[in-house]
Amino acid sequence: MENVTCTFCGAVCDDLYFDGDEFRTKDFCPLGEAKFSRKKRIEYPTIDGKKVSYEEAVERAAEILHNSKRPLLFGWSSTVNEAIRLGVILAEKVRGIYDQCASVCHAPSVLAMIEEGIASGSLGQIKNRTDLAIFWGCNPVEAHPRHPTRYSVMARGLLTKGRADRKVVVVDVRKTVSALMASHFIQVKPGTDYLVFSAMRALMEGYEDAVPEEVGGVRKEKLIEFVEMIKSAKYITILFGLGIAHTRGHDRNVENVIKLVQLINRYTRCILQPMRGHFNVVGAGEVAAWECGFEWAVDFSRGYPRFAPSEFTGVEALLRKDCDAALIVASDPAAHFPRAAVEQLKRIPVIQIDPFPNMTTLLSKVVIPCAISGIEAEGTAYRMDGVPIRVKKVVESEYWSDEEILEKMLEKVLKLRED
Amino acid sequence: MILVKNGHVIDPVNGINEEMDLFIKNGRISSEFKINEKECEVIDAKGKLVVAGAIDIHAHIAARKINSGRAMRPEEFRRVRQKTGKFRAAVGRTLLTAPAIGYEYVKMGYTTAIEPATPSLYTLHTHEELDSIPIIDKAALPLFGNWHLVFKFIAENDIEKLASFISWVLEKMKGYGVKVVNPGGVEAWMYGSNAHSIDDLVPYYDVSVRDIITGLIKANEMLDLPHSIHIHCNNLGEPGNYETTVDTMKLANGIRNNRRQVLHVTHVQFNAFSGSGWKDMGSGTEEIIKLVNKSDNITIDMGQVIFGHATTMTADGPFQFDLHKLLKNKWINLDVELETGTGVVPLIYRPSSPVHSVMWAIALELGLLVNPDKNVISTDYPNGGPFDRYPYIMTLLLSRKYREKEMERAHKYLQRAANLPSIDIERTLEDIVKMTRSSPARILGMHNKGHLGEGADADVVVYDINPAEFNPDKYREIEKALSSALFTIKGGTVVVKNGKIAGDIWGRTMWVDATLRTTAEIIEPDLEEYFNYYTVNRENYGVEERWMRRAERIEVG
Amino acid sequence: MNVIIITGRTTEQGTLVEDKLTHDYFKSVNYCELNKEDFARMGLKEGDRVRVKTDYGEVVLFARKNVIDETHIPEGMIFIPMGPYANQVINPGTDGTGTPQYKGVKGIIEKTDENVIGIPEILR
Amino acid sequence: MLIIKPKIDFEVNVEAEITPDIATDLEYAKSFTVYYGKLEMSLAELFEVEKEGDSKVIVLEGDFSRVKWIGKGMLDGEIIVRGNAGANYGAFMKGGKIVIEGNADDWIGAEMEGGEIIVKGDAKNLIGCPYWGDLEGMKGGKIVIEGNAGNYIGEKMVSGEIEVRGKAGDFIGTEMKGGLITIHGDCGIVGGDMKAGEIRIGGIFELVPAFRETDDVFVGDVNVKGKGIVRVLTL
Repeated sequence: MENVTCTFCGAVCDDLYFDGDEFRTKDFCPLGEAKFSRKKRIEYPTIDGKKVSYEEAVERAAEILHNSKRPLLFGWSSTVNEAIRLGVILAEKVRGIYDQCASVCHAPSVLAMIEEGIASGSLGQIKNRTDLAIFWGCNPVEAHPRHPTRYSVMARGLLTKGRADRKVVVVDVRKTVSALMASHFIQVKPGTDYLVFSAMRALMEGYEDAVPEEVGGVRKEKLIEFVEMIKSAKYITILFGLGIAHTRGHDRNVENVIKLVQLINRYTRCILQPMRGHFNVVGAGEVAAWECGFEWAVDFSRGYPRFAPSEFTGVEALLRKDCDAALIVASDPAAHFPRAAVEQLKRIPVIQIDPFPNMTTLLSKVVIPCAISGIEAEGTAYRMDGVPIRVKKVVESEYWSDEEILEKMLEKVLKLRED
Repeated sequence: MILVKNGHVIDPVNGINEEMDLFIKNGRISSEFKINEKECEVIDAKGKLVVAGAIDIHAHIAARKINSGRAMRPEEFRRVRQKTGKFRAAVGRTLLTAPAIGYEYVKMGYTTAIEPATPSLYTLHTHEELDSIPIIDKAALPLFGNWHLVFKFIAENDIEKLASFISWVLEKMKGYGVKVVNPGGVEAWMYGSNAHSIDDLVPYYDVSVRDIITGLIKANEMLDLPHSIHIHCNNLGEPGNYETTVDTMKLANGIRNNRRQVLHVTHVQFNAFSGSGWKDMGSGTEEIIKLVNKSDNITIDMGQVIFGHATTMTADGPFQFDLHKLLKNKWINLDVELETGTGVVPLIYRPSSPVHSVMWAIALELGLLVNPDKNVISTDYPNGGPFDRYPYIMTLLLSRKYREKEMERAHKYLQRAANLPSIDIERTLEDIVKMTRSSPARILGMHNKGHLGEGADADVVVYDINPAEFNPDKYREIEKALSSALFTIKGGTVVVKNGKIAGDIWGRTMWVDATLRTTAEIIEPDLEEYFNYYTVNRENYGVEERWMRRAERIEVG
Repeated sequence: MNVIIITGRTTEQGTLVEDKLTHDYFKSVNYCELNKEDFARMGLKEGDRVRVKTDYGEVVLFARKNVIDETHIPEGMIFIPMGPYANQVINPGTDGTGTPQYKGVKGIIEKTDENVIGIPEILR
Repeated sequence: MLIIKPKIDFEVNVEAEITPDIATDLEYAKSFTVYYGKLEMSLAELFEVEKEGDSKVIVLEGDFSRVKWIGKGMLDGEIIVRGNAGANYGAFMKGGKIVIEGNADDWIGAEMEGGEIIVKGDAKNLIGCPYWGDLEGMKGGKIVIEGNAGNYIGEKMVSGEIEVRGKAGDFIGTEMKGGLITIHGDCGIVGGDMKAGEIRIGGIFELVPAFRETDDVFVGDVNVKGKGIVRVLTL
């Protein structure tokens, strides 16, 4: 099948070939190839490790959610919008918490956007117009392998025709493999990004006297050169990753780079693009925003949505022992949350919906296997720039899709509410 | 089956302004007169106003823009309108969640709303949001005014290709009509610039703003779509911009359509400023009003400003950047590859501000002086303010006393910079019905809406207003009655009772299929070339009907 | 030795996230990468283990020398692929942002003879 | 005076938006609505509530680290927490006094307008800060942390005073518009986008690289044409 969409990373490539009968792939990156390979599956639904029917598992899950005081409904970044929407409604109806993988990923970037907005653009703006691409605290070669060829570094566009028309700068705390494709590499000390952005803003406005000789391990002359390079470019894209959002300063780092971009736009054009991880982590935020006003860390305990990342993200709710049950969909917090949060996850009843056994499976009370979104089930996903892409069903499957499972679970919960 | 008995029906399309019964069957207005009351839900509307469901012709209710606004503004969602229960929780101050949008519309008797600006690249998202808005019918207008392929066809002066492209996009995106925002100006923004007059040229292409507008009007008329092109003029929000608006309107000269206008100019208030700067900014409505009233091919909507919180959001990228610089507020920008742009900036309209007060007055001047058959009430939600304040606007138009009271609140500067203080006109209930029902329906080409004749959609509203005893001085009562319908019936289902949600159904999303009128082959090579520069594969581009909740295809052939 | 800990994605870890309960995944996330000089200074050789300790926990990992010449990890920094091992030592505190500090955590690294535990054991 | 003690170990956190206003009426206090997850309960269902005398004082005994929103918007009177406190204590407070004898959680005195908060132990993050989306932080009153404090202190602060006797974390006085912050010990990044007001620091700190040094103080942040003052405390 031609024009298959890949559901691994936020680049959501849609120009791939996949033969569903023989599991043959063409043009995929290593990550996508692994995604589209045969793997060990969760074979059937279980409760306490015992095989049960889908109906029984869904019923028990609904009871657990209905009977808990504040269930946490977490995950969502690797499923489709149709399932996410049901998840938000389910969280509302059981008066629990809706939180999604962004809270261990780019949520600080969204917090920054609450403070300053964001000047951004679709990926085609990098391909067609960008003559200076700056990768800051991100490593696309390992995390989004086709991003450089499809959209950013080598992409052939209308006004910038390819690599020769573009300058590429990588800024990071270590020289990553992505730095090898750059024309310039700037190494900053860990945890100093905020300071470097402030210094660049001051230099851009001509306040050289206020900037010390070295900031974040970078010499002032080098920063001045960098600022001049930016000012003389026509259309700049700054792509940033968790190197900014997961280090000291979190959202404030991102806020400061947003302010830098606002300033650059007074001289030339510039956009900022977070390198989002999972294929539909953007959808997990966008769907929640239109359904309840907030993208993540939403508590419905009072019958209406409230937003508090310091209390209601998956990690905070667990660290604070503020949830007494959890539904985990398309995610593996037992592997990706800090140890202290996993400790609490072990104490409460956990329901898992996932195609594959993972660390969360090992501590789940109810395990419900599902069809793989974008391979065995179709639906809509949002690329890292928010562009909606319909992901496809390319392999037949007996498994229920996330959407079907959640629809049934919601029905059960509504029935329990009436009793 | 529902029987609405003895209500005072106002239906300008069918010339009705009198007491009569309405019979609803199979989701439509029926003219059967053998009715067995026992089989019907009977609503006694004696002494109450009965009208068709209202239509919002221009409200940013879905799409990436409003959703980015939501993500940026958690402070907007602390107002709880409805807790979760039988129906969904609904929250929001001026930005609302999708459930809240549907509920709030029907509470005040609106049953249809149009999302007026969807970038085609993001339109699948728009439809997903529209599909999450309960009860009301809706449609979306894709953006065309800054699209490279549009520039190309206009540069080649090939209106046939342009028409083919429009019908191709509408079919692909399940769009309803052609939206144009700051034509040429948003493309110029990609180079850090803007378009300031209709003679400005688009960078990289040898076409002017004038060429884009006239080309799109001609293509739209070649297709004879239900709706005309729908334009947000250049220079929005700039003192002196009324001249650009007048220039734009004149581009419709000599182009006619028997059924409707050929140019709908939207949220005109924002484009009707006089003056040379903020110091001498004033109302520039006079010439616009004259021109609209004497033309039979131009319509407008008001773009009323409501004092209080608002969130500006348009496809007009350069305007939003200027506003960000002016207000120093947070700013979202989204450049959409070779197609359009977007910006979002929060704003508070203050009665203590001379400029905001004049803006408030400008829209009312339009509402009072433009022929109601050519004018529609709007706030350009959420740019001018929340749509749930439409009853406030209607009441201001109905009641001079209310206007005077509100003018006392506004800045004195309004007295000399606007014409409003000297306008004594009070709109009638029938005028208001036109400006909210029959006019938007005709302008949009929705023939089953905006009236209560046989076969019309059974979107019926009962208000606690007795037209026989109508007194415009009792404006508080009027505003309250218009805010909270006694009954709203949508497609034959009672969805509001006594101002509270009583039923939850899903409305339709209408789209226009004009592909029978065009040949797609003539633009085939252009599309092939264009998709080299897009980042979505051509085969994966577009929205299929089966992905939508309730699509309604309207074929023009 | 005092170090700054950086965690992050690698291609190998990425290809195995849906194969979590396999030996291959275990191998893709149970090591830390050191600067060449630091590696030598600590007298490490391939296959050796190190204990990484922070204020938040400790974990035993295989030590790897930063081998690709054109890339480098600066002295005093270690890199651990994101995953259950890294999560034993990163800072769970979110500073009110809701997101833990996965990068730039201060720690101590020392050579050890202890074994690297398996994935199921880590959950105990 | 009311004395309130938890009856049980809570399974999830409790939200109790109580103020000293309830201290003078025992029946009203007992029936005051609190939130235990999704359950709406009365104060007396979850806590032992006793009354001694008629003073407008609430004493919280036992572990309150999982009870949030105490003293939200309080106008007067006093709340004494004999142990650790949960999040959001004294948010939107306008007057009166809160004394926390143990440690405090996040959001102490968020958007506070008046009154006084004293934390005898340590406090966590976001002290006197604005909630997400709001444009102004602390507008008046005083917060004293006798121990150490976490990150984000006095962001977008307009007026009032915050004093930390121990160490503090990063982002002190970011986007500050007025008021005074004093940190006696070491802290991290200071003064980002500061417009006005004053920050005094006794220990080591990292000044944002957009300040100008004058005779004895730093003035900035130049990026917002700020007139904020950062002063090094000398004994």
